[in-house]
Amino acid sequence: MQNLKTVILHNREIAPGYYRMAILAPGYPQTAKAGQFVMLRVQLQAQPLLRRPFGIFKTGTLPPECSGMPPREFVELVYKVVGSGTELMATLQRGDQVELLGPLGEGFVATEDENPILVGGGIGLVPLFKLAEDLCRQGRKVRLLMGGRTRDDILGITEFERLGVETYVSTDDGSLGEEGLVTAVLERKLAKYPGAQVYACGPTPMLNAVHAICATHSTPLQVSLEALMACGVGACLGCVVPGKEHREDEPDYLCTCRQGPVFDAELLQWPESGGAA
Amino acid sequence: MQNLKTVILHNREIAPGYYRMAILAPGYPQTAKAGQFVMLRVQLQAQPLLRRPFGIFKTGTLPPECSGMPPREFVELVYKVVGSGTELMATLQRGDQVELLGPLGEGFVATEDENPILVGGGIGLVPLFKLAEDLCRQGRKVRLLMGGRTRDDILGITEFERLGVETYVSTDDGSLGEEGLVTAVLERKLAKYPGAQVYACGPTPMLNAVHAICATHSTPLQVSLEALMACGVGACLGCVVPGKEHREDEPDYLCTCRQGPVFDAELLQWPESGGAA
Amino acid sequence: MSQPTPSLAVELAGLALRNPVMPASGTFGYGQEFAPYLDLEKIGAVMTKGISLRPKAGNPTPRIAETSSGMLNAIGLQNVGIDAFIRDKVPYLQTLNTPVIVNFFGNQLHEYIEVAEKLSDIEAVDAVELNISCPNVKQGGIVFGTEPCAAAEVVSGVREKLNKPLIVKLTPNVTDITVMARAVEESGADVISCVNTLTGMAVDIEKQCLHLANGTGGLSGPAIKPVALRMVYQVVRAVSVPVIGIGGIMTAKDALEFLLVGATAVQVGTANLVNPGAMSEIVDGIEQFCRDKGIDDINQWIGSLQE
Amino acid sequence: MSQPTPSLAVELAGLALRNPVMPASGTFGYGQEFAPYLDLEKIGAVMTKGISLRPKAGNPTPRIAETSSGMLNAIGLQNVGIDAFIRDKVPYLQTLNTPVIVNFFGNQLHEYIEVAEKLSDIEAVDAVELNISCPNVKQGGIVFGTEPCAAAEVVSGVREKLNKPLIVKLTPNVTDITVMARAVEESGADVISCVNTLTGMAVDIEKQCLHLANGTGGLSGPAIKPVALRMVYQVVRAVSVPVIGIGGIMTAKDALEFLLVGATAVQVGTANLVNPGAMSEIVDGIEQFCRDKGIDDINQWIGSLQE
Ligand SMILES: Cc1cc2nc3c(=O)[nH]c(=O)nc-3n(C[C@H](O)[C@H](O)[C@H](O)COP(=O)(O)OP(=O)(O)OC[C@H]3O[C@@H](n4cnc5c(N)ncnc54)[C@H](O)[C@@H]3O)c2cc1C
Ligand SMILES: Cc1cc2nc3c(=O)[nH]c(=O)nc-3n(C[C@H](O)[C@H](O)[C@H](O)COP(=O)(O)OP(=O)(O)OC[C@H]3O[C@@H](n4cnc5c(N)ncnc54)[C@H](O)[C@@H]3O)c2cc1C
Ligand SMILES: Cc1cc2nc3c(=O)[nH]c(=O)nc-3n(C[C@H](O)[C@H](O)[C@H](O)COP(=O)(O)O)c2cc1C
Ligand SMILES: Cc1cc2nc3c(=O)[nH]c(=O)nc-3n(C[C@H](O)[C@H](O)[C@H](O)COP(=O)(O)O)c2cc1C
Ligand code: FES
Ligand code: FES
Repeated sequence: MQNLKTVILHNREIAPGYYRMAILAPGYPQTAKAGQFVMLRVQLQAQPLLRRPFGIFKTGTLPPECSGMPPREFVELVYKVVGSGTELMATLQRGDQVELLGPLGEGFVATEDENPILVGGGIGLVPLFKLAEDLCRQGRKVRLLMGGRTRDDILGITEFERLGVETYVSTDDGSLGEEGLVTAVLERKLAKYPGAQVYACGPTPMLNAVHAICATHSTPLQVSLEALMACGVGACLGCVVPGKEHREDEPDYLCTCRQGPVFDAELLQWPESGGAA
Repeated sequence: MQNLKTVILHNREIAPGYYRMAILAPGYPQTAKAGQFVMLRVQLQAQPLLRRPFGIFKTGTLPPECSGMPPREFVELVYKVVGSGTELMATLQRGDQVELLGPLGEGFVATEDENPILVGGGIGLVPLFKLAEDLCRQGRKVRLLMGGRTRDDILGITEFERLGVETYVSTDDGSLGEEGLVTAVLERKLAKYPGAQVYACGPTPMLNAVHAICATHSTPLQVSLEALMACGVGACLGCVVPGKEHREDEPDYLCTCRQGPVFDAELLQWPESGGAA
Repeated sequence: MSQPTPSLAVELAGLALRNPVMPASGTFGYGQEFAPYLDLEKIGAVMTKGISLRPKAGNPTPRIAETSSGMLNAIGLQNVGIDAFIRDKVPYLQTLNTPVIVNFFGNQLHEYIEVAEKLSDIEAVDAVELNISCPNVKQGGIVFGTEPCAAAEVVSGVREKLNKPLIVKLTPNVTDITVMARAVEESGADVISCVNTLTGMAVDIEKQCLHLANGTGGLSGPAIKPVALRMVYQVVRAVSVPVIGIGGIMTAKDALEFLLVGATAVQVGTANLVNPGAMSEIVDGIEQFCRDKGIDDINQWIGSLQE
Repeated sequence: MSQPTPSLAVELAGLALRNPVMPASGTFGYGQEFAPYLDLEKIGAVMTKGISLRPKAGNPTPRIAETSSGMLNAIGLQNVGIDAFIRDKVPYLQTLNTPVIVNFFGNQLHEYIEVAEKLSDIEAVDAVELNISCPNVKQGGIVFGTEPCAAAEVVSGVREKLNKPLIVKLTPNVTDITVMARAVEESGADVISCVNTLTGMAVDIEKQCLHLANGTGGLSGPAIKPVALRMVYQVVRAVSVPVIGIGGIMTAKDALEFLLVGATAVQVGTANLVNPGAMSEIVDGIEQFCRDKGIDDINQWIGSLQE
């Protein structure tokens, strides 16, 4: 957990509107956990004012650029251009300066389950990569259900497969994999592996659907949430989400940036019980 | 007088803290007059909000980049880095986009005088180049008195000399030319060419001194003024300067951006008469 | 797939505008200054610099300072005075096929009324905008626009002498803008425009002095948009006359935000100084937005906020 | 050429600070959150999130929106309540070798007073800051901080029960801040801090709704600096108690501006959210400035504006 003034190593478009950016980040390979995130200050001027949160996609080490120099540790992000901050990010180049705060928050907790199921939608696939890496390293048989509107939203499929992950793709328009929702595949997998640990990250409607299925099957679920964040360190309370016991007069808000972004689904309020994750 | 969305052709440091920037500017070679200026929008984002005014240094035409394309007309600026806007300008590169409003204002009026004297201090030398070009082309014998704190502030001396201008340099620290003020040289020249037309541009104390000398010698003077400007087109009245007849109850403010930046010294209030140029 | 051109026409107290975009006073000179950059017949109305009974010198310089996403101005309402305005500026304005609105002010009640009378006589003037953000000389310098009674007095005085639509422009430097809005509505405003500038200051730590010769200045530009938007939202809900939204509008998106919370029209100020073609781009942007969203009349968008 | 380290120490109503830089309430959690990024013994004081008598849920989300050079927040004063604060947060705070200031608020007079009593008993609390920018439930929701009488009543009620320096924090959403400043000074404020956030709004034209679940929010950040600076300038001249300047301070230069117009100390808010090390950089920057200018005591700079 540190604030680094650092530089970009590379930044390139990997699919229409999706970019992959590597940032020099000493210490990250040792400390960053799957599911954690960073707050990126895109430029050192006033606009945009606030940092932007991004899940950690990968960490790693590059050989030194010149002999005698130390090897270069880096963190990689994958982002989708949606507004002013990410538009600006897309223009950045190798050597440009950024400020990187992190690794932040609580990540995924790898449980003992032998047949974990990962469910990711669109940009929600990002934090699952590091989790898949960890689980594969521990010898688990990892299934990844990937969902998106169209084939362009299915990111990094070869990289996941290279880890040994079994992937199942669904797209709304059928342009890749099955036509339909990722949740249909989840139903089938849970029927086959009852009680499997599910890890999910993606848009809220997807998470709600995943939660409903897991609740029906009484299977454990960890979800990674998104929220508007200002500080990322638990100071502003901008990013809260109502906890299971939350009531107006007995508030039980959870900070997405500190107690999350990954939560055990049991700790949250879900649509059926009156709130929204 | 137009607002161009255009691009930078080159931008390089020519002396410590001084830059020279060429901007693609169709029409400028035909229309821009010596002493006129442009309002440059340094970047198309919100910061800095306001455009910055810069005197026109040169205009010209480059050969087409590829055959079949039209030749490229450009305007050149020379600027000193003093604050946020010029700092940002210094980072711009060939191909970067800017917005250029101009040519604006009233420039120098070349009079019939055969022995014109130009007086420029620091960045105030910029608008005198085009004037010197015009006067030389008309066959006048041009003397240019160049002043600055140190040798780094004496810009473009070879370019002026290539036009055939006779240059006289004074620096405060004697690091180039005479040690002392440009006004000492002016006194000598006016003794030699009584009644010569003087054209001056530079910091306010220099202009005040130049005006005092010219008034004593009853010689005509045109000065180019600086003012904080928001619009550059006479709309905001931010850039006004008190005219000769200005009084609180009978305001006679002149707009630096529209009626200037070059004024006949006679039209202005000068320190001796109670105001300040 | 060719779609009909959406209608952008709006109406302000009987005054028909071809679209809801007009300049904010003091950022557009007397109109003519912008003719080289902007088709004056493309915007909804032309708005003049504030006029007073006598010529006004305004403040000493420096008069402007840039701030984060904003600017301070302390022009001090410099203007040629109503007589020179009629003589020198009206002849050009009356050639335009666009409604002309004249902004005016005074330091005393009778000044406001005298200017209103003179403006009543000018056919080329289609409506007037009353700037009540000025110090009330008689009441020891308190600002007309921050005191409901003083404001009401000016508005009803002017209303009596005026034969045209009366727009009253509110200052944001008040505790509760709805109090002021109701006061001017009750005393005869046909339209309310808000907001004027927020009072601010800038200092120079190098010279150890205030940036503006006048000390304080009016803050405008994108920095104030959230405050302006909030006030327009409040005023729209407090009165039944139409409201013109002003404050930090730089793009079509900004203008659409003000219209969405219920403004019938918008004024563009600082943006004109940054980009003299701004209003033209804003009109085009609004039209494009309507096309994209299938809105065929801008009045469907105005006030359509889901709450 | 080695220069002595300039003294940055200032005093606020008997409270000695090692330098004039402290966090603004609500942007620094309860202090501990920032310990990984910032040496809490480098800043002048620690300031807590606003505390109330009972735990407070705050507003629904979304609670934040970014604006040009600013942000809107509608956290709604979520906090753990005074009892949990004493139990869970004070043990950490009392280990710090830096003065601790606790910000608090209520919706009714008695709530303010009860919290003040509890705070009086805590030795680790060196001073308190009273936030009067809250709706007064009893008086039908008008904001304490916009009504001189209501404000005076709260301040004198709290003053009576309190055995520590009392800082009163003013809202900028008023017509004349000097009226409020004098009212709170007369009723017992030892120090005045200003300003809190400007009320603003943001709308989303795609979703056709307000950005914040609460509708309005408080605008902070560089956008408001000119307004804050003006108000601090005015308040410094209207009262004789020390003033803490707040609003849009991101850099040492910003802090020096507030000190120059007469603030004895400054609070840094939004900047902490953008850069958790901001205050450390600001302290360093002020020290460097003093060195460069040959200022050996920051008190020479405070209020040294040339007018
Ligand atoms: C813990 C966490 C991890 C994230 N990881 C990734 C990631 O790996 N890759 C990726 O592309 N995006 C990720 N996001 C979302 C990313 O932060 C936003 O897309 C980004 O901040 C948008 O910035 P902008 O300036 O481009 O858009 P803005 O102009 O700020 O907004 C554009 C749109 O994006 C929405 N948005 C803005 N900020 C957020 C936010 N913090 N969370 C959700 N929606 C937002 C806005 O509501 C608006 O609809 C993550 C968010 C969180 C909270
Ligand atoms: C008609 C005209 C022609 C000019 N021609 C040139 C030129 O050819 N080359 C050149 O380098 N500069 C020129 N200037 C000055 C130039 O406009 C300013 O240096 C520039 O705007 C500073 O911008 P900034 O953002 O870097 O500085 P800021 O951060 O805005 O200010 C830094 C300092 O510069 C001063 N300053 C800011 N704007 C102006 C301004 N408009 N005029 C004078 N001082 C200002 C400020 O008061 C401050 O002290 C000209 C100005 C005018 C009015
Ligand atoms: C340079 C300048 C001059 C102004 N002069 C006037 C004026 O004469 N009368 C008036 O009512 N408002 C005046 N205003 C206020 C604007 O009309 C407008 O209310 C304000 O700038 C907010 O809008 P904006 O953020 O779009 O600029 C002036 C503003 C600026 C920037
Ligand atoms: C997220 C957030 C929460 C805040 N919470 C409080 C609070 O609990 N009590 C309070 O008095 N002020 C609160 N404020 C206001 C700040 O203390 C400060 O007055 C304001 O943000 C202006 O300073 P800035 O521009 O440096 O942020 C809050 C501000 C922000 C941005
Ligand atoms: S983003 Fe500030 S508390 Fe979570
Ligand atoms: S800069 Fe606006 S009138 Fe001259």
